[in-house]
Amino acid sequence: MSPVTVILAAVLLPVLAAGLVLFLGRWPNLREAVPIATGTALFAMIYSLMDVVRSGEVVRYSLIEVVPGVDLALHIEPLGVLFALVASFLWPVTTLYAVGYMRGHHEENQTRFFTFFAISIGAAMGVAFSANLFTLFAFYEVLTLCTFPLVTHHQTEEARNAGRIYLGILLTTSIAFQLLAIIWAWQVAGTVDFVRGGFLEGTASPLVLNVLLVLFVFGVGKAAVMPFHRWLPAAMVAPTPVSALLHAVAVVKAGVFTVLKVAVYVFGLDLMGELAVTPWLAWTAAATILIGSLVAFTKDNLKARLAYSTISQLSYIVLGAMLANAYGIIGGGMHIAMHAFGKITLFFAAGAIMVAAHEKKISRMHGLGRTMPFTFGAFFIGSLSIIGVPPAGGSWSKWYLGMGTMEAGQVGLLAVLMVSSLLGLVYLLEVPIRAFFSPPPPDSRRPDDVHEAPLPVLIAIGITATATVALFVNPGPFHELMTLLVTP
Amino acid sequence: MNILGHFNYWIVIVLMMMGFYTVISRGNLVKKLIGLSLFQTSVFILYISAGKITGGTAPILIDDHGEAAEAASHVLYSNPLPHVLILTAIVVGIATTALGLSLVVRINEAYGTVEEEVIHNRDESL
Amino acid sequence: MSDHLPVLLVVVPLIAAPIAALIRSVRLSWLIACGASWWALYAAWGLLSRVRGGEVISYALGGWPAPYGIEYRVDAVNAWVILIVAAIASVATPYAYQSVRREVESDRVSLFYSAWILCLTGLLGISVTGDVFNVFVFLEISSLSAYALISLGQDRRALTSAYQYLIMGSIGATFIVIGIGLMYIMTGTLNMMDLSERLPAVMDTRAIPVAFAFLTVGFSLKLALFPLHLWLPNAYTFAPSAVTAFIAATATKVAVYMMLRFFFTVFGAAFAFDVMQVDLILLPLALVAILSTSLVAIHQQNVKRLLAYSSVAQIGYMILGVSLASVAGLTAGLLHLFNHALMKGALFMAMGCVMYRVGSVRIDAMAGLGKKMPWTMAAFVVGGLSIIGVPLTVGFISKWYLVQAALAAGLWWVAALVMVGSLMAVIYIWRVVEVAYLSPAPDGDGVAEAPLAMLIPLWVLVAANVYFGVNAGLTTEVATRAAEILMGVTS
Amino acid sequence: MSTVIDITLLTFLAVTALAIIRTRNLFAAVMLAGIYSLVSAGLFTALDAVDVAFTEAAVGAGISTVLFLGTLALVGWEEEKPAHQPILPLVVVVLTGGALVWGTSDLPPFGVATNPVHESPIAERYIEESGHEIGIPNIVTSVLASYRGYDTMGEATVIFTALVGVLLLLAHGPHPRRVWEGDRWSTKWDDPQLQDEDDETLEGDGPFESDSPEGGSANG
Amino acid sequence: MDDQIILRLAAKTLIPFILVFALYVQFHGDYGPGGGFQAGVIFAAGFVLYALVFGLRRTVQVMPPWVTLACGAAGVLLYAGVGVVTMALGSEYLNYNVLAHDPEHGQHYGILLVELGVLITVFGVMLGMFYAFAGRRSLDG
Repeated sequence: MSPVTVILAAVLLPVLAAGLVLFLGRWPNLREAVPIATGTALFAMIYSLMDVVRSGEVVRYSLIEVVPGVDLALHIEPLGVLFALVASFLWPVTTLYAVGYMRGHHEENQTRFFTFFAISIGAAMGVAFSANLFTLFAFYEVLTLCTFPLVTHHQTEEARNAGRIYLGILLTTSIAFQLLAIIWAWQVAGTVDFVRGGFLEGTASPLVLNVLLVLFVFGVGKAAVMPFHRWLPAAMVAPTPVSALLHAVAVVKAGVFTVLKVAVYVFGLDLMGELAVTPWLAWTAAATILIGSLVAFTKDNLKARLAYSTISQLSYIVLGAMLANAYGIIGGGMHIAMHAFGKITLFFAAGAIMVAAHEKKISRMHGLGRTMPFTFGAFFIGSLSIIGVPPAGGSWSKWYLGMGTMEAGQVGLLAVLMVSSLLGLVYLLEVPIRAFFSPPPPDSRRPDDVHEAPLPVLIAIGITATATVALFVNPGPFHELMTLLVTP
Repeated sequence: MNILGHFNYWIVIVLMMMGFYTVISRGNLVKKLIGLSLFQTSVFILYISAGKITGGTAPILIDDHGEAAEAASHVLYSNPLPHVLILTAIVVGIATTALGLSLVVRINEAYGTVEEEVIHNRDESL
Repeated sequence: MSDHLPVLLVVVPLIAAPIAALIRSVRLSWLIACGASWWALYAAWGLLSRVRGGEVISYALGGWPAPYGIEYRVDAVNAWVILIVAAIASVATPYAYQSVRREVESDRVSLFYSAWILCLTGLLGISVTGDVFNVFVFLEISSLSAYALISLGQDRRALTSAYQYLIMGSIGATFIVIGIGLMYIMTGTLNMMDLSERLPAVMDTRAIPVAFAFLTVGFSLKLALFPLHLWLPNAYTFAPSAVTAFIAATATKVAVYMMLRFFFTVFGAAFAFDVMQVDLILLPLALVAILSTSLVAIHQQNVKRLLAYSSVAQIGYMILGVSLASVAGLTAGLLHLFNHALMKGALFMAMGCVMYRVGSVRIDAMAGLGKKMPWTMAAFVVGGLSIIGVPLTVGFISKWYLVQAALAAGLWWVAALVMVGSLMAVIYIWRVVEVAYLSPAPDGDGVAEAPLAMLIPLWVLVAANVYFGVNAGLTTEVATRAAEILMGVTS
Repeated sequence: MSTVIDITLLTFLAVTALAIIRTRNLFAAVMLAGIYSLVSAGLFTALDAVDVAFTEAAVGAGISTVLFLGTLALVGWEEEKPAHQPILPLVVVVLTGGALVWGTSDLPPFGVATNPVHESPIAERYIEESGHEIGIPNIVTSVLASYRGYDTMGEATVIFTALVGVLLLLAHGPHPRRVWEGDRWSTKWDDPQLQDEDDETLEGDGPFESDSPEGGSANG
Repeated sequence: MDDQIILRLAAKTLIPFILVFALYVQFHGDYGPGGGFQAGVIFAAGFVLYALVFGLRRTVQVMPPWVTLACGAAGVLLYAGVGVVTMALGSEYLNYNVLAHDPEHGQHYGILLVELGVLITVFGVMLGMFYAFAGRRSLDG
């Protein structure tokens, strides 16, 4: 299969799957088999792109010229392949999980759910393979809009308010800042095509370039850099599979992916390093890391705590980009993958607890570890990865990020990373520790028949937890891809 | 001379503005339309004034059409083009007035009044 | 026959209108209207494909060469506007059948279609002519028929809004006549090209700036430029649904065209922008229009009214492009002419479908329609996204060019304000979408999807919204060509 | 001499216009408007525009007055006293008028044969060539029906449009509304006091008759 | 009642003259002031006078409302039709030169026809409008 076919299929297959899901709505088993099969095939296809990346071959496919000089185009480069690999691997897994979760929870409108879920993955693939800023922006917006029905899935007043915040922040930042920045870049450079090493150097005054960088970083609302982070906790009203795949993986990673891509392919690391505003943005990210962790501390609702943890962790990647050196980029890129596997495990576990024990609050999870050892075990592994300690994959990305701060001579930032990890240690590990080592509260009205979540849920958790550990043993393709990205 | 040469235009402007004022200041829908036709009629005078040549005559060739061409060179005719334009404009004016009046009739049936303010209050209270 | 295309474009509908008035069969008069509008589309396409390369078609009516007779003159600019008008008409007319049957008494429908075709005739006539007084005559044909069509709305306020429109429209037309008169007195000619040659000699008189001012005010009234837009929201709100869709998508566009034609062809960009500095007025007005009427739109409870205010804001975008007085800005404005016609046409048609089934277009009446009328509301969502300017819709293309033109002029704050306007569009569109999809439907009102005869035209426009948003090659090419002609740039 | 006539007629027009503004008796206003038209027709004659004068007399003093009176018979004869003195319109009018006076101050003087309007080759051609190009003495008719015949066709279309509009509005008595009553259509007449956009209900899907036999045109 | 008779008698005598005058205005339009538009108005005025004296109902019997609309339409069609004919004869729209062997006669015919179109339209429209307004109260007058 030619590389072009693969990237086209990556975008189109999920959309076709969505159509099939809609069509097969009346037969739930068949309906849910579609995304699982599609996702698995997709992952295999994208994995085959590794060879293309290794060979350094330039693959670019223009679908259509929208306006003269700007086309809807896809291309293959290491960062995109990394993002696509993560998303395509986790899609079938999450679908498997969702089967158990949605049925266990007796959710309504499941067909609509799976349809938009699949379309969102297609959009994420489009983001991953987009060859220019316009294409990236288009898929970015499609992703925002397709996830709106998922966020508001329950159609309650709460969901409606969350939807407003979600759409409000994501569209506001993307239209007011990102789109403006894109058109501005086009205006000064005459192109929006991604070029390794960037295309903005020398096209405009430093002032304009500084402004552009700020517009890009804050314009990517999905990266959740404070103060544009409020949408992420709000989106947690969605069913847990959505929170797990989209708001821990696909959507948010599309955001930080955009930041990395802009750093590498629009500005270029050299230019980034010269701009006066870059360190300031790095410190903004650092502040988000710290504040996010601190807020996570105060949250008793497990999903909310994970959401703030995500905000904090996303800024690691933004920080990596703003360090403007190879280590930072490698660390940031790898953290896309590592955080994805770790965080999805955590969300899976949180959802499993909700399905099996109907508990959302951490303070009421005492003793649950005894009835749900598997779930809380996985939660423990996921936590390790987020904190960044062996034997979990997260330790690699954190290592590189630390190296990046040293390289940039920013010891202060290194300290921030350390403190944040310590905070993570406390707020994440509190959960399994309570579950395993505290006795159930005496006033517990917990039903007696609590046991592990449904089998599909457990299989999914097992896969992601195993992967998290495996990535420590061998960070494999992810490390390789990022190295390819930064070595010319 | 200059003052006299423009006096004509200026009175016409005063007339136009009186019509315009009636349209935008009066609350009675019929009165507005009267003002509108006043306004338009005055604009017609502006055009026709522009077509006039002092000492000229109506643009109707006075000889038999065989010798019309030679005759034309001896007689000073006023400019026929503004007349044609204004003939068209008059017709447009009456068309507008007629449509406006039929709207007024219908408004009166729907509201029982043709005073703008009363109509406004009635709809506000809905 | 193709030599006669410019005049046939107008005359065929003009002949169809009296025939439609005489025919007693509702369906037959509707068919005549369809035929007339489809013919116009065919002719418009024929004209556009001839002038795309830069050719100018001149047609001497009555065989009298310009400037002695009336000239029809078609270049890429008006061929573009004609295509917009004809395209919208040829979609809106099929749509009208069901909608009008529900909203207009059957014994008036023949006359209704006659007025409908007359309105089309007038709009086409304005666009195609090269004679300034002929503009006025056809302007009145389209205006009078528009007043009559609007007055047919079911609410009694349709009558008062038609009256208000009539008064303001007539004032505008009279201002235009005064402006034309002053120009005529100074030059002795009425032909646009002739005027453009003769005007420079008298540019430094006082009469020409005043003529310019009167024409500008007159056109601003007709195109509902803030703050002269007061007639528009009522007229669009209370007119029959099909009429709103047709007029909202065409009438103001033609008025914008007239303004462009006078500014750039008759007076010349140098006079309009360097001497008169009309951009100093238009730019702030356009920005205020965008922001203030978007704000007003956010607070509307009636969706047609909301969309009407949105129209005033969108007209602001077009005028903003014009006021930049550059090829890029004009391209943006001309693109938006077309794009806005597509999106507003679709949105108002969707509201017509809702009116047909639900009988109201208030926001609270939309509850649960996402499920009951999935196709209608999906069309509304796509149209709304287009208004917002989401990529892969036409609205995005407009915004892309407009922002780029503003940035090229060094007006980054204007670009930022355009974005703010988009964000306000998010709010007013999403208020409707939210109610339609997230509010529970009232039980058992038996509301079903609109009839196919309405859905198909609606979705044709929706598809056009997406198609020209993804493949804007043709539209940008023609708009750029037209902008170059207006600016006098040869490429 | 003709200047004196001009000035007199114009002054008379101004007085009439003032009276129209001042009076609140609409009948008087309509009559004065008719007089205004007649006087301006006289002025047109003095300005050599006999065709225009004829038309203005027939339309302004004739048809227009009849239509106004017909309307007044239906809507009442008195205008209400305005609640407050309108300041804004006055400002607008003064500004507009001021602009016009300023703009016309260097207009070519009235009646001079070397004005651009008269020097223009267009007017010259009409006057000098129409005799043998068209062959009829009345140049206005030549221009109206031939040189600018297309405008006149537009003009005929404009009044036809007006007729269509008037018939749409007035042809059938007070506005009836057709309401589906479960098994048949019935015609309801609007009560002017009770109508609200929100109350409008268009009941379900009734069987529309396809082409109503009585439908169609203007049999009033 | 008696003075009504006088009025009616006067009207009956007058109306034919009005109509003839209208025709004179129409056909004299080439030589002096007048033409289709003025003639149309006068023609309509004749019927308006009839309606004022004899009542709307009787007028409607003489000249039914649908005829007025038909006239309005027919006049426009006649005018536009002349243009179509000239076009069919291979010339520009409304170029009357081709209507006869030599241009001057062609112009004559053309102007005659289009003025007739204007007359018919204006007559129909003016009378139709009068009917519409006058009929608003009741057809019985």
